[in-house]
Amino acid sequence: MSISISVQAGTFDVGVEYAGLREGNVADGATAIFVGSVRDFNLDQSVAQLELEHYPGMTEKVLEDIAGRAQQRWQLGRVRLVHRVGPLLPGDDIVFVGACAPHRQAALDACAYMIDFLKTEAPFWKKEYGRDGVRWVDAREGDREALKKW
Amino acid sequence: MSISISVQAGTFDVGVEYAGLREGNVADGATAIFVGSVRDFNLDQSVAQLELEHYPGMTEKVLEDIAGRAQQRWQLGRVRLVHRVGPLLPGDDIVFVGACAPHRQAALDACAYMIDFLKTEAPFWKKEYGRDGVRWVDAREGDREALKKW
Amino acid sequence: MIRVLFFAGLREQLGCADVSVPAGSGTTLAGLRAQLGERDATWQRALADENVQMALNRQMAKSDSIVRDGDEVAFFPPVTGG
Amino acid sequence: MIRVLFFAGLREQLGCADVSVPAGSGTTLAGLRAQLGERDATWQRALADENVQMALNRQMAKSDSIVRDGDEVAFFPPVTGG
Repeated sequence: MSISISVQAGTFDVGVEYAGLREGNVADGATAIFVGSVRDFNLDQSVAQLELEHYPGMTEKVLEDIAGRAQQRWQLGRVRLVHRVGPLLPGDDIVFVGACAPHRQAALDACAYMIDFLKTEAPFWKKEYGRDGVRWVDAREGDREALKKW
Repeated sequence: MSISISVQAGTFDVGVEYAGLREGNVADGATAIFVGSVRDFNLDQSVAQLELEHYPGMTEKVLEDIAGRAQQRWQLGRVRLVHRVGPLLPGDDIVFVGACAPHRQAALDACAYMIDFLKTEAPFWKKEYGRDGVRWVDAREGDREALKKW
Repeated sequence: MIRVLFFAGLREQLGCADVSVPAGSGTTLAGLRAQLGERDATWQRALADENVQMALNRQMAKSDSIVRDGDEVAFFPPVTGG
Repeated sequence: MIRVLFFAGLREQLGCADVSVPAGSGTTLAGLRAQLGERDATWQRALADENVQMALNRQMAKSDSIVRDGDEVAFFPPVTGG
Protein backbone atom coordinates (compact mmCIF):
# COMPACT_ATOMS: atom_id res chain seq x y z
CA MET A 1 0.00 0.00 0.00
CA SER A 2 2.97 2.35 -0.36
CA ILE A 3 3.23 5.10 -2.95
CA SER A 4 6.57 6.36 -4.23
CA ILE A 5 6.87 9.38 -6.54
CA SER A 6 9.92 10.92 -8.22
CA VAL A 7 10.19 13.92 -10.52
CA GLN A 8 13.76 14.03 -11.71
CA ALA A 9 16.10 15.32 -14.42
CA GLY A 10 18.18 12.13 -14.57
CA THR A 11 17.15 8.94 -16.26
CA PHE A 12 15.64 5.96 -14.46
CA ASP A 13 16.55 2.29 -14.72
CA VAL A 14 13.58 0.02 -15.36
CA GLY A 15 15.37 -2.93 -13.74
CA VAL A 16 16.07 -0.92 -10.59
CA GLU A 17 12.51 0.41 -10.46
CA TYR A 18 11.16 -3.12 -10.88
CA ALA A 19 13.42 -4.39 -8.10
CA GLY A 20 12.10 -1.63 -5.84
CA LEU A 21 8.53 -2.74 -6.48
CA ARG A 22 9.34 -6.40 -5.84
CA GLU A 23 11.94 -6.55 -3.09
CA GLY A 24 10.61 -8.55 -0.16
CA ASN A 25 7.17 -8.51 -1.75
CA VAL A 26 5.73 -12.04 -1.90
CA ALA A 27 2.11 -11.01 -1.37
CA ASP A 28 1.68 -9.47 -4.82
CA GLY A 29 1.80 -11.92 -7.71
CA ALA A 30 1.31 -9.29 -10.39
CA THR A 31 3.30 -6.26 -11.52
CA ALA A 32 2.25 -4.03 -14.40
CA ILE A 33 4.57 -1.40 -15.82
CA PHE A 34 4.18 1.30 -18.41
CA VAL A 35 7.17 3.23 -19.76
CA GLY A 36 6.84 6.20 -22.09
CA SER A 37 9.82 7.13 -24.27
CA VAL A 38 10.67 9.98 -26.64
CA ARG A 39 9.75 9.08 -30.20
CA ASP A 40 11.84 10.42 -33.05
CA PHE A 41 8.86 12.00 -34.69
CA ASN A 42 5.57 13.40 -33.53
CA LEU A 43 2.90 14.37 -36.04
CA ASP A 44 5.42 14.24 -38.89
CA GLN A 45 7.91 16.71 -37.44
CA SER A 46 11.19 14.97 -36.92
CA VAL A 47 12.20 15.55 -33.32
CA ALA A 48 15.87 16.15 -32.47
CA GLN A 49 15.33 17.07 -28.82
CA LEU A 50 12.60 17.54 -26.27
CA GLU A 51 12.41 19.86 -23.29
CA LEU A 52 10.07 18.96 -20.45
CA GLU A 53 8.86 21.83 -18.30
CA HIS A 54 6.83 21.25 -15.15
CA TYR A 55 5.25 23.02 -12.19
CA PRO A 56 7.44 22.09 -9.22
CA GLY A 57 5.39 21.33 -6.15
CA MET A 58 2.14 20.82 -8.00
CA THR A 59 3.58 17.98 -10.11
CA GLU A 60 4.39 15.80 -7.12
CA LYS A 61 1.03 16.58 -5.52
CA VAL A 62 -0.92 15.56 -8.64
CA LEU A 63 1.08 12.35 -9.09
CA GLU A 64 0.43 11.36 -5.47
CA ASP A 65 -3.23 12.16 -5.90
CA ILE A 66 -3.48 9.96 -9.02
CA ALA A 67 -1.66 7.09 -7.29
CA GLY A 68 -3.88 7.47 -4.23
CA ARG A 69 -7.04 7.31 -6.31
CA ALA A 70 -5.76 4.15 -8.00
CA GLN A 71 -5.12 2.59 -4.60
CA GLN A 72 -8.65 3.40 -3.49
CA ARG A 73 -10.12 1.90 -6.63
CA TRP A 74 -8.11 -1.34 -6.83
CA GLN A 75 -6.49 -3.65 -4.32
CA LEU A 76 -2.88 -2.66 -4.91
CA GLY A 77 0.47 -3.18 -3.27
CA ARG A 78 3.34 -0.84 -4.08
CA VAL A 79 2.86 1.91 -6.62
CA ARG A 80 5.73 3.85 -8.22
CA LEU A 81 5.62 6.88 -10.52
CA VAL A 82 8.72 8.49 -12.02
CA HIS A 83 8.63 11.41 -14.45
CA ARG A 84 11.62 13.13 -15.97
CA VAL A 85 11.98 16.86 -16.62
CA GLY A 86 14.48 18.94 -18.57
CA PRO A 87 16.15 18.11 -21.89
CA LEU A 88 15.52 14.68 -23.43
CA LEU A 89 16.66 12.97 -26.62
CA PRO A 90 14.82 10.54 -28.93
CA GLY A 91 14.80 7.11 -27.35
CA ASP A 92 15.10 8.51 -23.80
CA ASP A 93 12.60 7.24 -21.26
CA ILE A 94 10.25 9.92 -19.91
CA VAL A 95 7.83 8.25 -17.56
CA PHE A 96 7.63 5.07 -15.48
CA VAL A 97 4.33 3.83 -14.06
CA GLY A 98 4.42 0.67 -11.96
CA ALA A 99 1.78 -1.09 -9.85
CA CYS A 100 1.86 -4.34 -7.88
CA ALA A 101 -1.25 -6.24 -6.89
CA PRO A 102 -2.29 -9.68 -5.69
CA HIS A 103 -4.11 -10.18 -9.01
CA ARG A 104 -3.18 -9.19 -12.54
CA GLN A 105 -6.32 -7.34 -13.58
CA ALA A 106 -5.93 -4.83 -10.74
CA ALA A 107 -2.27 -4.21 -11.59
CA LEU A 108 -2.96 -3.82 -15.32
CA ASP A 109 -6.01 -1.58 -14.86
CA ALA A 110 -4.30 0.61 -12.26
CA CYS A 111 -1.28 1.05 -14.54
CA ALA A 112 -3.47 2.10 -17.49
CA TYR A 113 -5.56 4.37 -15.21
CA MET A 114 -2.52 6.17 -13.81
CA ILE A 115 -0.89 6.90 -17.18
CA ASP A 116 -4.26 8.04 -18.59
CA PHE A 117 -4.75 10.57 -15.77
CA LEU A 118 -1.09 11.58 -15.67
CA LYS A 119 -1.44 12.56 -19.34
CA THR A 120 -4.30 14.97 -18.64
CA GLU A 121 -3.77 16.14 -15.05
CA ALA A 122 -0.06 16.30 -14.27
CA PRO A 123 1.47 19.72 -15.03
CA PHE A 124 4.17 18.78 -17.54
CA TRP A 125 4.64 20.45 -20.92
CA LYS A 126 6.71 19.19 -23.83
CA LYS A 127 8.62 21.48 -26.16
CA GLU A 128 10.00 19.96 -29.34
CA TYR A 129 13.16 21.05 -31.05
CA GLY A 130 12.81 19.68 -34.57
CA ARG A 131 14.04 20.08 -38.11
CA ASP A 132 11.29 22.60 -38.72
CA GLY A 133 11.86 24.69 -35.62
CA VAL A 134 10.72 24.80 -32.03
CA ARG A 135 7.17 24.25 -30.86
CA TRP A 136 5.11 23.39 -27.81
CA VAL A 137 3.39 20.05 -28.23
CA ASP A 138 -0.39 20.31 -28.46
CA ALA A 139 -2.54 18.31 -26.08
CA ARG A 140 -4.15 15.32 -27.81
CA GLU A 141 -7.92 15.11 -27.92
CA GLY A 142 -7.49 11.34 -27.59
CA ASP A 143 -6.03 11.80 -24.11
CA ARG A 144 -9.26 13.41 -22.89
CA GLU A 145 -11.26 10.68 -24.63
CA ALA A 146 -9.22 7.98 -22.89
CA LEU A 147 -10.54 9.10 -19.49
CA LYS A 148 -14.11 8.16 -20.35
CA LYS A 149 -13.46 4.50 -19.74
CA TRP A 150 -12.68 5.10 -16.04
CA MET B 1 7.09 -6.13 -35.66
CA SER B 2 9.39 -8.79 -34.22
CA ILE B 3 8.30 -11.50 -31.79
CA SER B 4 10.70 -13.07 -29.32
CA ILE B 5 9.74 -16.05 -27.14
CA SER B 6 11.70 -17.86 -24.43
CA VAL B 7 10.72 -20.83 -22.28
CA GLN B 8 13.49 -21.29 -19.76
CA ALA B 9 14.42 -22.76 -16.38
CA GLY B 10 16.58 -19.81 -15.35
CA THR B 11 15.32 -16.47 -14.16
CA PHE B 12 14.97 -13.39 -16.32
CA ASP B 13 16.07 -9.85 -15.64
CA VAL B 14 13.35 -7.26 -16.19
CA GLY B 15 15.94 -4.55 -16.89
CA VAL B 16 17.62 -6.69 -19.56
CA GLU B 17 14.28 -7.64 -21.12
CA TYR B 18 13.25 -3.98 -21.19
CA ALA B 19 16.56 -3.01 -22.83
CA GLY B 20 15.95 -5.65 -25.49
CA LEU B 21 12.56 -4.16 -26.28
CA ARG B 22 13.93 -0.63 -26.48
CA GLU B 23 17.42 -0.83 -27.96
CA GLY B 24 17.56 1.24 -31.13
CA ASN B 25 13.81 1.59 -31.03
CA VAL B 26 12.80 5.26 -31.38
CA ALA B 27 9.61 4.61 -33.33
CA ASP B 28 7.68 3.20 -30.36
CA GLY B 29 6.90 5.69 -27.61
CA ALA B 30 5.11 3.19 -25.40
CA THR B 31 6.16 -0.01 -23.65
CA ALA B 32 3.82 -2.06 -21.46
CA ILE B 33 5.10 -4.88 -19.30
CA PHE B 34 3.43 -7.47 -17.13
CA VAL B 35 5.42 -9.67 -14.76
CA GLY B 36 3.89 -12.54 -12.82
CA SER B 37 5.64 -13.73 -9.65
CA VAL B 38 5.18 -16.60 -7.21
CA ARG B 39 3.02 -15.54 -4.29
CA ASP B 40 3.65 -17.04 -0.87
CA PHE B 41 0.11 -18.26 -0.58
CA ASN B 42 -2.57 -19.33 -2.98
CA LEU B 43 -6.10 -19.94 -1.77
CA ASP B 44 -4.92 -20.03 1.86
CA GLN B 45 -2.36 -22.78 1.46
CA SER B 46 1.05 -21.41 2.33
CA VAL B 47 3.34 -22.18 -0.59
CA ALA B 48 6.95 -23.16 0.06
CA GLN B 49 7.82 -24.10 -3.51
CA LEU B 50 6.28 -24.34 -6.94
CA GLU B 51 7.05 -26.69 -9.81
CA LEU B 52 6.13 -25.61 -13.32
CA GLU B 53 5.57 -28.38 -15.83
CA HIS B 54 5.04 -27.65 -19.51
CA TYR B 55 4.57 -29.33 -22.88
CA PRO B 56 7.85 -28.69 -24.74
CA GLY B 57 7.28 -27.80 -28.35
CA MET B 58 3.63 -26.89 -27.93
CA THR B 59 4.40 -24.20 -25.37
CA GLU B 60 6.57 -22.16 -27.74
CA LYS B 61 4.05 -22.60 -30.55
CA VAL B 62 1.14 -21.33 -28.44
CA LEU B 63 3.13 -18.35 -27.16
CA GLU B 64 4.08 -17.39 -30.72
CA ASP B 65 0.48 -17.76 -31.79
CA ILE B 66 -0.75 -15.48 -28.98
CA ALA B 67 1.91 -12.86 -29.79
CA GLY B 68 1.06 -13.08 -33.50
CA ARG B 69 -2.63 -12.54 -32.84
CA ALA B 70 -1.81 -9.49 -30.69
CA GLN B 71 0.30 -8.07 -33.53
CA GLN B 72 -2.57 -8.55 -35.96
CA ARG B 73 -5.00 -6.83 -33.64
CA TRP B 74 -2.91 -3.82 -32.58
CA GLN B 75 -0.20 -1.74 -34.19
CA LEU B 76 2.77 -3.08 -32.24
CA GLY B 77 6.52 -2.95 -32.43
CA ARG B 78 8.56 -5.56 -30.59
CA VAL B 79 6.83 -8.20 -28.49
CA ARG B 80 8.61 -10.38 -25.93
CA LEU B 81 7.28 -13.34 -23.94
CA VAL B 82 9.34 -15.24 -21.36
CA HIS B 83 8.00 -18.07 -19.24
CA ARG B 84 9.94 -20.08 -16.69
CA VAL B 85 9.61 -23.80 -16.04
CA GLY B 86 10.88 -26.10 -13.30
CA PRO B 87 11.20 -25.37 -9.57
CA LEU B 88 10.40 -21.87 -8.33
CA LEU B 89 10.35 -20.21 -4.92
CA PRO B 90 8.00 -17.55 -3.47
CA GLY B 91 8.97 -14.16 -4.87
CA ASP B 92 10.50 -15.66 -8.02
CA ASP B 93 9.36 -14.19 -11.31
CA ILE B 94 7.46 -16.65 -13.54
CA VAL B 95 6.36 -14.78 -16.63
CA PHE B 96 7.34 -11.63 -18.54
CA VAL B 97 5.03 -10.10 -21.13
CA GLY B 98 6.27 -7.00 -22.96
CA ALA B 99 4.89 -5.03 -25.89
CA CYS B 100 6.09 -1.86 -27.60
CA ALA B 101 3.84 0.35 -29.70
CA PRO B 102 3.73 3.85 -31.13
CA HIS B 103 0.81 4.62 -28.79
CA ARG B 104 0.16 3.62 -25.21
CA GLN B 105 -3.31 2.12 -25.54
CA ALA B 106 -2.10 -0.47 -28.05
CA ALA B 107 0.84 -1.46 -25.84
CA LEU B 108 -1.32 -1.70 -22.69
CA ASP B 109 -4.14 -3.60 -24.37
CA ALA B 110 -1.79 -6.02 -26.12
CA CYS B 111 0.02 -6.73 -22.85
CA ALA B 112 -3.27 -7.48 -21.05
CA TYR B 113 -4.50 -9.56 -24.00
CA MET B 114 -1.36 -11.70 -24.11
CA ILE B 115 -1.29 -12.52 -20.40
CA ASP B 116 -5.04 -13.28 -20.46
CA PHE B 117 -4.64 -15.79 -23.30
CA LEU B 118 -1.38 -17.19 -21.96
CA LYS B 119 -3.26 -18.04 -18.76
CA THR B 120 -5.85 -20.15 -20.59
CA GLU B 121 -4.06 -21.47 -23.70
CA ALA B 122 -0.38 -22.02 -22.95
CA PRO B 123 0.34 -25.58 -21.71
CA PHE B 124 1.91 -24.88 -18.31
CA TRP B 125 0.82 -26.50 -15.07
CA LYS B 126 1.68 -25.39 -11.54
CA LYS B 127 2.28 -27.82 -8.70
CA GLU B 128 2.44 -26.39 -5.21
CA TYR B 129 4.54 -27.79 -2.41
CA GLY B 130 2.98 -26.31 0.72
CA ARG B 131 2.65 -26.74 4.44
CA ASP B 132 -0.38 -28.97 3.87
CA GLY B 133 1.14 -31.18 1.18
CA VAL B 134 1.52 -31.24 -2.56
CA ARG B 135 -1.20 -30.34 -5.03
CA TRP B 136 -1.78 -29.32 -8.61
CA VAL B 137 -3.16 -25.80 -8.84
CA ASP B 138 -6.73 -25.66 -10.14
CA ALA B 139 -7.54 -23.50 -13.13
CA ARG B 140 -9.38 -20.34 -12.11
CA GLU B 141 -12.85 -19.72 -13.49
CA GLY B 142 -11.92 -16.03 -13.54
CA ASP B 143 -9.26 -16.71 -16.16
CA ARG B 144 -11.90 -17.99 -18.60
CA GLU B 145 -14.11 -15.03 -17.75
CA ALA B 146 -11.27 -12.61 -18.48
CA LEU B 147 -11.24 -13.65 -22.14
CA LYS B 148 -14.73 -12.33 -22.74
CA LYS B 149 -13.51 -8.76 -22.97
CA TRP B 150 -11.41 -9.54 -26.07
CA MET C 1 1.48 -45.16 -34.90
CA ILE C 2 0.04 -42.28 -32.89
CA ARG C 3 2.06 -40.89 -30.03
CA VAL C 4 -0.08 -39.94 -27.03
CA LEU C 5 1.25 -37.71 -24.24
CA PHE C 6 -0.18 -37.00 -20.78
CA PHE C 7 0.70 -34.05 -18.59
CA ALA C 8 0.54 -32.82 -15.02
CA GLY C 9 -2.17 -34.30 -12.76
CA LEU C 10 -3.45 -36.56 -15.51
CA ARG C 11 0.03 -38.03 -16.07
CA GLU C 12 0.27 -38.75 -12.34
CA GLN C 13 -3.20 -40.30 -12.19
CA LEU C 14 -2.37 -42.64 -15.05
CA GLY C 15 1.20 -43.20 -13.91
CA CYS C 16 2.08 -42.77 -17.56
CA ALA C 17 3.71 -39.93 -19.54
CA ASP C 18 3.24 -41.32 -23.04
CA VAL C 19 2.02 -44.31 -25.01
CA SER C 20 2.07 -45.21 -28.68
CA VAL C 21 -1.05 -46.70 -30.20
CA PRO C 22 -1.67 -48.02 -33.71
CA ALA C 23 -3.42 -45.60 -36.03
CA GLY C 24 -6.93 -46.79 -36.80
CA SER C 25 -8.59 -45.43 -39.94
CA GLY C 26 -10.90 -42.50 -39.38
CA THR C 27 -10.27 -42.28 -35.64
CA THR C 28 -11.29 -39.03 -33.95
CA LEU C 29 -9.80 -37.62 -30.75
CA ALA C 30 -12.99 -38.71 -28.98
CA GLY C 31 -12.56 -42.23 -30.38
CA LEU C 32 -8.94 -42.41 -29.32
CA ARG C 33 -9.87 -41.16 -25.85
CA ALA C 34 -12.59 -43.80 -25.48
CA GLN C 35 -10.21 -46.50 -26.69
CA LEU C 36 -7.57 -45.46 -24.12
CA GLY C 37 -10.26 -45.46 -21.43
CA GLU C 38 -10.83 -49.17 -21.99
CA ARG C 39 -7.44 -50.01 -20.49
CA ASP C 40 -8.72 -50.15 -16.92
CA ALA C 41 -10.90 -48.39 -14.38
CA THR C 42 -8.25 -45.76 -13.57
CA TRP C 43 -7.83 -44.76 -17.23
CA GLN C 44 -11.60 -44.90 -17.69
CA ARG C 45 -12.21 -42.49 -14.82
CA ALA C 46 -9.30 -40.16 -15.56
CA LEU C 47 -10.14 -39.72 -19.25
CA ALA C 48 -13.87 -39.41 -18.60
CA ASP C 49 -13.21 -36.13 -16.74
CA GLU C 50 -14.80 -33.49 -18.93
CA ASN C 51 -12.19 -30.93 -17.86
CA VAL C 52 -9.46 -32.87 -19.65
CA GLN C 53 -8.22 -30.92 -22.66
CA MET C 54 -6.74 -32.22 -25.89
CA ALA C 55 -4.05 -31.14 -28.31
CA LEU C 56 -3.40 -32.52 -31.77
CA ASN C 57 0.06 -31.89 -33.19
CA ARG C 58 0.70 -29.29 -30.50
CA GLN C 59 -2.43 -27.28 -31.08
CA MET C 60 -5.54 -27.23 -28.92
CA ALA C 61 -8.09 -29.50 -30.62
CA LYS C 62 -11.69 -30.65 -30.33
CA SER C 63 -13.22 -34.12 -29.92
CA ASP C 64 -14.18 -34.48 -33.57
CA SER C 65 -10.66 -33.85 -34.93
CA ILE C 66 -9.40 -36.73 -37.09
CA VAL C 67 -6.22 -38.45 -35.87
CA ARG C 68 -3.83 -39.84 -38.49
CA ASP C 69 -0.76 -42.04 -38.51
CA GLY C 70 2.26 -40.09 -37.23
CA ASP C 71 0.19 -37.54 -35.28
CA GLU C 72 1.08 -36.42 -31.78
CA VAL C 73 -1.87 -36.24 -29.39
CA ALA C 74 -1.85 -34.89 -25.84
CA PHE C 75 -4.34 -35.02 -22.96
CA PHE C 76 -3.98 -32.71 -19.99
CA PRO C 77 -5.86 -30.77 -17.26
CA PRO C 78 -6.78 -27.11 -17.77
CA VAL C 79 -3.58 -25.07 -17.96
CA THR C 80 -2.41 -22.98 -14.98
CA GLY C 81 0.63 -21.06 -16.19
CA GLY C 82 1.41 -17.36 -16.03
CA MET D 1 -0.69 39.29 -2.05
CA ILE D 2 -1.53 36.55 -4.50
CA ARG D 3 1.32 34.90 -6.37
CA VAL D 4 0.45 34.11 -9.99
CA LEU D 5 2.56 31.71 -12.07
CA PHE D 6 2.55 31.09 -15.82
CA PHE D 7 3.91 28.02 -17.55
CA ALA D 8 5.07 26.76 -20.94
CA GLY D 9 3.66 28.46 -24.05
CA LEU D 10 1.62 30.89 -21.97
CA ARG D 11 4.72 32.00 -20.05
CA GLU D 12 6.49 32.62 -23.37
CA GLN D 13 3.54 34.52 -24.85
CA LEU D 14 3.42 36.82 -21.82
CA GLY D 15 7.17 36.97 -21.44
CA CYS D 16 6.48 36.53 -17.74
CA ALA D 17 6.88 33.58 -15.36
CA ASP D 18 5.20 35.06 -12.31
CA VAL D 19 3.62 38.20 -10.90
CA SER D 20 2.28 39.17 -7.51
CA VAL D 21 -1.00 41.00 -7.29
CA PRO D 22 -2.82 42.46 -4.28
CA ALA D 23 -5.60 40.27 -2.92
CA GLY D 24 -9.01 41.83 -3.53
CA SER D 25 -11.91 40.73 -1.36
CA GLY D 26 -14.07 38.01 -2.87
CA THR D 27 -12.04 37.67 -6.07
CA THR D 28 -12.62 34.52 -8.12
CA LEU D 29 -10.12 32.92 -10.49
CA ALA D 30 -12.22 34.29 -13.36
CA GLY D 31 -12.03 37.76 -11.82
CA LEU D 32 -8.28 37.55 -11.34
CA ARG D 33 -7.88 36.34 -14.92
CA ALA D 34 -9.95 39.24 -16.28
CA GLN D 35 -7.98 41.69 -14.18
CA LEU D 36 -4.65 40.35 -15.49
CA GLY D 37 -6.04 40.57 -19.04
CA GLU D 38 -6.40 44.34 -18.66
CA ARG D 39 -2.62 44.78 -18.65
CA ASP D 40 -2.35 44.97 -22.42
CA ALA D 41 -3.52 43.40 -25.69
CA THR D 42 -1.05 40.48 -25.43
CA TRP D 43 -2.23 39.52 -21.93
CA GLN D 44 -5.83 40.05 -23.00
CA ARG D 45 -5.52 37.68 -25.95
CA ALA D 46 -3.38 35.07 -24.16
CA LEU D 47 -5.64 34.81 -21.11
CA ALA D 48 -8.84 34.85 -23.19
CA ASP D 49 -7.82 31.50 -24.72
CA GLU D 50 -10.44 29.10 -23.40
CA ASN D 51 -7.89 26.24 -23.41
CA VAL D 52 -5.90 27.94 -20.64
CA GLN D 53 -6.16 25.93 -17.44
CA MET D 54 -5.97 27.12 -13.86
CA ALA D 55 -4.59 25.81 -10.60
CA LEU D 56 -5.22 27.19 -7.14
CA ASN D 57 -2.69 26.23 -4.47
CA ARG D 58 -1.32 23.52 -6.76
CA GLN D 59 -4.63 21.88 -7.50
CA MET D 60 -6.61 22.11 -10.72
CA ALA D 61 -9.36 24.67 -10.12
CA LYS D 62 -12.41 26.18 -11.79
CA SER D 63 -13.27 29.77 -12.69
CA ASP D 64 -15.56 30.30 -9.70
CA SER D 65 -12.96 29.33 -7.06
CA ILE D 66 -12.37 32.09 -4.53
CA VAL D 67 -8.81 33.43 -4.35
CA ARG D 68 -7.53 34.60 -0.98
CA ASP D 69 -4.51 36.49 0.32
CA GLY D 70 -1.44 34.23 0.28
CA ASP D 71 -2.82 31.89 -2.36
CA GLU D 72 -0.74 30.60 -5.25
CA VAL D 73 -2.48 30.67 -8.61
CA ALA D 74 -1.20 29.28 -11.90
CA PHE D 75 -2.31 29.60 -15.52
CA PHE D 76 -1.05 27.21 -18.17
CA PRO D 77 -1.88 25.45 -21.45
CA PRO D 78 -3.31 21.90 -21.44
CA VAL D 79 -0.69 19.54 -20.06
CA THR D 80 1.34 17.28 -22.36
CA GLY D 81 3.46 15.08 -20.11
CA GLY D 82 3.80 11.32 -20.03
